[in-house]
Amino acid sequence: MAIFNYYPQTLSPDWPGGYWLHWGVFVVIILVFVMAMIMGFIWFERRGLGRFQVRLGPNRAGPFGLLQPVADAIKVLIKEDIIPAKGDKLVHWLAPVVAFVPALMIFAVVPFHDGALLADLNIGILYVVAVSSVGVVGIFMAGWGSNNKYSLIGAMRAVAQMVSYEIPLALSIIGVVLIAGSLSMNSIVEAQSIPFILLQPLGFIIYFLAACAEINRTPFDLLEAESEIVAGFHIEYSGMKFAMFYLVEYCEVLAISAIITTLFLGGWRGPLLPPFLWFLIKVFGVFFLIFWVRSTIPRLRIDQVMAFAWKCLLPLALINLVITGIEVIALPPALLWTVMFLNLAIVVLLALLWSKFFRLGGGRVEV
Amino acid sequence: MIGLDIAFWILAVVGIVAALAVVLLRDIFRAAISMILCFLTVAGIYVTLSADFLAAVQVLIYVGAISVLVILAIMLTREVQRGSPSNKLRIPAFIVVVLFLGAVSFALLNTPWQVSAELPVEPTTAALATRLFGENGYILPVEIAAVLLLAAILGAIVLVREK
Amino acid sequence: MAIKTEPFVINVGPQHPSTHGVFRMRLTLDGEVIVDVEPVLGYLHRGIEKLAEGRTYTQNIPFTDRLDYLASMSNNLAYVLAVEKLAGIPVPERAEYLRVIIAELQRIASHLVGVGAFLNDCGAFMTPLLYMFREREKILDLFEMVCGQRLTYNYMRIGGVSHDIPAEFLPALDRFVTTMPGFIDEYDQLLAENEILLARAKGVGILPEELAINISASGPVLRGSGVRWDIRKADPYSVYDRLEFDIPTGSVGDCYDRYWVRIQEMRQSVRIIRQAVEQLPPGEVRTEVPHLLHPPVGEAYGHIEAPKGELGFYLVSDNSIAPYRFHVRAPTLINLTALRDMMIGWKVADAVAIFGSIDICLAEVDR
Amino acid sequence: MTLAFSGEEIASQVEEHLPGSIVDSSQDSLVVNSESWLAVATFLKDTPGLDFDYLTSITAVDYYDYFEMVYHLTSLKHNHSLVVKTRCYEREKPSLPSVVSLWRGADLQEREIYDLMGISFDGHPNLKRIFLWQGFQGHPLRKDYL
Amino acid sequence: MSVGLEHYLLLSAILFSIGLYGALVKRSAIVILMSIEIMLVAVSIAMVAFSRYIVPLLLTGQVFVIFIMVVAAAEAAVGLAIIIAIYRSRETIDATKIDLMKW
Amino acid sequence: MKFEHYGIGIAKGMALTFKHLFRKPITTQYPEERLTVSRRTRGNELVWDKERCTGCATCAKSCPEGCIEIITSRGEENNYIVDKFEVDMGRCIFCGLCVEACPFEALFMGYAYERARYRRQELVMDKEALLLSGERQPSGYARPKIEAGLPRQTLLLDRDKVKK
Repeated sequence: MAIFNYYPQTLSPDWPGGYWLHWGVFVVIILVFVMAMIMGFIWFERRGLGRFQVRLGPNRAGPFGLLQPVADAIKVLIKEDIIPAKGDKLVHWLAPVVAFVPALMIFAVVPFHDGALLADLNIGILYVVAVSSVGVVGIFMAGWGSNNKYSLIGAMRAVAQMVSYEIPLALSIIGVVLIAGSLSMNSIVEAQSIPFILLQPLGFIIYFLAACAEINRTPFDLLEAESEIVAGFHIEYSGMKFAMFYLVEYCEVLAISAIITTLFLGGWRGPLLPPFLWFLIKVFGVFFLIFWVRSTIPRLRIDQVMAFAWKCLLPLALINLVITGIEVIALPPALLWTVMFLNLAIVVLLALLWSKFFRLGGGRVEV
Repeated sequence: MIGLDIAFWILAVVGIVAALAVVLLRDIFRAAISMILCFLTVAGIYVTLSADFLAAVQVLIYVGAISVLVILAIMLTREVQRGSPSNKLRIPAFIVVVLFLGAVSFALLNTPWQVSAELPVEPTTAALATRLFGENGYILPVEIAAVLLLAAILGAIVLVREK
Repeated sequence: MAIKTEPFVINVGPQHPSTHGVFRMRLTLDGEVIVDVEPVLGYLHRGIEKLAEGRTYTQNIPFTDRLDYLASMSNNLAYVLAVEKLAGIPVPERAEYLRVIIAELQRIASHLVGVGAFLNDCGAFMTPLLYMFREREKILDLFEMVCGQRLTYNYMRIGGVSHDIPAEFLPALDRFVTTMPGFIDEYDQLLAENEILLARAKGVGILPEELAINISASGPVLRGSGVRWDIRKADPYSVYDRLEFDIPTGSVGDCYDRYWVRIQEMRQSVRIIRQAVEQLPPGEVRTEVPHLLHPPVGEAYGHIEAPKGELGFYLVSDNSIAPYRFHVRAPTLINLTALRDMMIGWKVADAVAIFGSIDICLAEVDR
Repeated sequence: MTLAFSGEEIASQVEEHLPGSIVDSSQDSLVVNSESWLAVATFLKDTPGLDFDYLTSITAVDYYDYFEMVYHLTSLKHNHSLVVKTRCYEREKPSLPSVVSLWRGADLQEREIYDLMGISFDGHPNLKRIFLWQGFQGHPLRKDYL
Repeated sequence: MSVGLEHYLLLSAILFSIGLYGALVKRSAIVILMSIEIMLVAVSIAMVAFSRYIVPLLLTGQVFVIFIMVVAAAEAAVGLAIIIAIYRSRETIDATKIDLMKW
Repeated sequence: MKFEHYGIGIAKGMALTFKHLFRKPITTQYPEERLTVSRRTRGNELVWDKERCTGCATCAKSCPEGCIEIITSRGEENNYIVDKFEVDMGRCIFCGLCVEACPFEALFMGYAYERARYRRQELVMDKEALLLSGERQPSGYARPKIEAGLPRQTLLLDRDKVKK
């Protein structure tokens, strides 16, 4: 783990310069790590889904099917690369790249270990939110450049959904930031003497749901809803470009798992085991939760998704923000456990209240 | 500082080319994509200016929100088929712009700027917050900005709402 | 004031993950809202009605397997009932009971597929479908034991059934019948109370009672709209008049009601099978009929309550070995009449759910 | 048990109301004059006591000399049924009144008959081929096809 | 010559000019809006550059940029809403044809 | 989405799927594991007993698809000699009517189910290919005597032991 501790803790004022060599090495390490993790995730999800659905999942390629992602990758890469005749070729070609780069860039600020990150930006979490909001452009370019009606519907859904869910997402992060008193990811981890999921249960729920929507996971996977718009924005993609989108999907899941781990689950902190291992365990735990949800519940409709963001998550996020602000100012840090139970009680109360006031579906959609 | 210089030149050239593409491309969708590129390079420029918080906010607001809104509007109005034609004022406008640019360049190149030798504040986030909310800060404009945003949201909803 | 746009027409099908075959809907959309629906049929038209005019009455039984391949036994039953009515052939009592047992098993199997596919269309990622296929597999095992095939059974014969059941059938059936209610409870637990499913299905695609009657809907579609009409009760064939069961009916006629009716019908089918097994008499299973049947000149309409609705066979005989006219009253074709009324004003996602809730089988629609 | 009305039983009622509309009646069916078929259908659907509100099935049979349309009517209210037939002697351009206005369930079935038998239905809102493609030559279910 | 304040100001001026040209010349209202956004961004660059080179410790320019962003966001929301409203009633967003108020 | 159950519905569903995580998968890994098919299985071939066949062609008449082709010639003892007995398995729908119709129990459904071929012509079975032999086992469909000697069918009911 020496490599992770090589980097100095503070940044020079002229931070983009002076560390090119270190950056190069670290970027390669992150790339390799992300690719390996994505393969692990793909295998883990497919096997896990298989077990959820009383079947085995991939088990032929390699021991326990561990090489299945490799087989998939080879299969996908030797496919013909199709470009729609009337599509916008440049946009079609650029879209996977535009979608892929931000997903990868998020990892620059993820602390895998104490101080083990590419750049301990003092705006860390803001950087994450900002960068991940660029990904939607790639999806939109894919939908537009394909010149396909399904992909256009998928892209429209993507834009509406992602713009809406960014707001509760950011607001729920602010609660964490208020408690930690820093935007830097590493400082947030260091501030977590107890995981913030206990101090911010509502924030965690909101962040989890909004993040699921941001990365198009069930029940918010409307933009690639198979049963409705077939594959949504990447319907016309094949070969390498499709593989890029596939990677983006898992890269984003990995990123979101890592961020949830960092923000709410105490990051690399944990007893006994080495920090890096703790980080991995938590990331896999979050991912397990994500695909467990995927295996169980159906998909929402687009207007329900939007209403859920605006009518349910946004007010809850605001309430959470206000409550957290009051707690941070008014309550002394010694009362940590009191705050915890208070927050849990608030969550239960809000859940009961919202189930009374908030309803959607049931009625006819207004045209 | 050589790294910063290189970064500036790359970002400046890409930004100007992207901005030109916004104005000159016929395909509105591509123009919007170029606009996003332009905004991203501006975020990079902010980074070279030691304004990291602003850079992140620039990406978040301009790329994540405004550009996406613009693209959505492009979709909704289906203007893409018509392209992005110019009106009759092309040549007069060009002359005006060149004159304007010449005047401004002349002015700014011939002004003796009192460049401070101090290194900029970094990180800026806390300092910005102090400037905005601290004493002698801009708390009133912040409040007004909130009201402005509220008004804008309401206005947009009222304008777009279907009867 | 709506945005004046050129109509946005998308083709759902004939190759689409959720059209249950090769159905095609031309959806005219305004944004995501459906303005017009035009079903386009005929991609699977094989001219079975014409083919049957050239084959003997017995040879037509395998053809009926290919109508609704998810409920082949019911098709067999309806056809042989019509022929028996036409030629006046008595059926041994044991055969009648076997027919009822098999037909009810078939109803469970068909509803399992129907409900599973509907939930899949709602976006539940394969899990309910696979759980239901597991139970369907057990039924197919039983069918294989009885008649040697898993999909195209060709089991019913004019004047009985082709074989008596083997000795190990009844114990296996008993095991199935005792475990099945538990599995139905599991389906209920999985999704019946799921908020997302309720939001997606409740109040969606309402088919009012009067309209349901007027468009001649039948089966769960009709009963989901609250009409208590089941041919097993209204015009009992075989030995249904000796068995006790209830007709579950919906109240509103939305997708959820149709889903619920199917789940309840499975429970009732289990009940019917239990009683039929208790009452099963010994004896012959087949009346000897001539190899080449010459029914008297005349016509007969035999109908049963197939899993998907009223399946009728209208046969005209001219005293030759082949039917003069062989008409299938396909329930799902007629249920499709309501498609337009149910879909207009809903969103693309609802179109898929509504379509799934009708539970059609294209092989039967197109014939 | 669904009570299957015999044709004769209903024939007298219909004849009383719409004289001259019945061509023939037998134990199991009732044959109606094609001109007055729509009126008879309306009568069958709307008369209290008959209330044939459910059109089970429509079929056409090609008897070379004429096409016979067979309508299976059911009343869900009273649980009784009736078979009504009407004939069309024209072979080149056979045409009958559509019952879609009474029972919308006839919609797809009449389109099917139009497609496969070539009988056109007056008053059908959307009469075009349903299974076969536009421009298909001939009507496969006719006995003289192939 | 190392990059200094003038470079940033020049960049700002060029971007502003491009935006101005677009705003003057283009017919599509959306492209005009996009050009205006570019002009706003150009001004922001100037603000940040001034802040960086003249008062590095005060950050006044950056505070101003934040307000510019607020205004830009509000402007984009309302502007696009107006464009869509116009499109609904007139089925065009060609600025030369939206001339009902012209004498 | 009305939270009428406060999310309990979702929680119940998740609990159920979680429970399935510990159930035994029902998958059969086909080429390695094979299930015994039904004794009455109508496998995708026909088996023909040359000795018993009299060449009456009842099977050909009863076939709805007309895929059995029989050509016979008059033999010395006024019997039929089967010159050609050919079944196009590509057209056969495995309804079993021919087996049921055979008055001399000379035709059987096959017990095998792995007769996939790359070309349609290879599916046509002639006299030699149809012959009853050691590795071409007949199934018990419509032949109760054979049925009794065949192994018991594996049922998913037996494999899936989860009780409720």
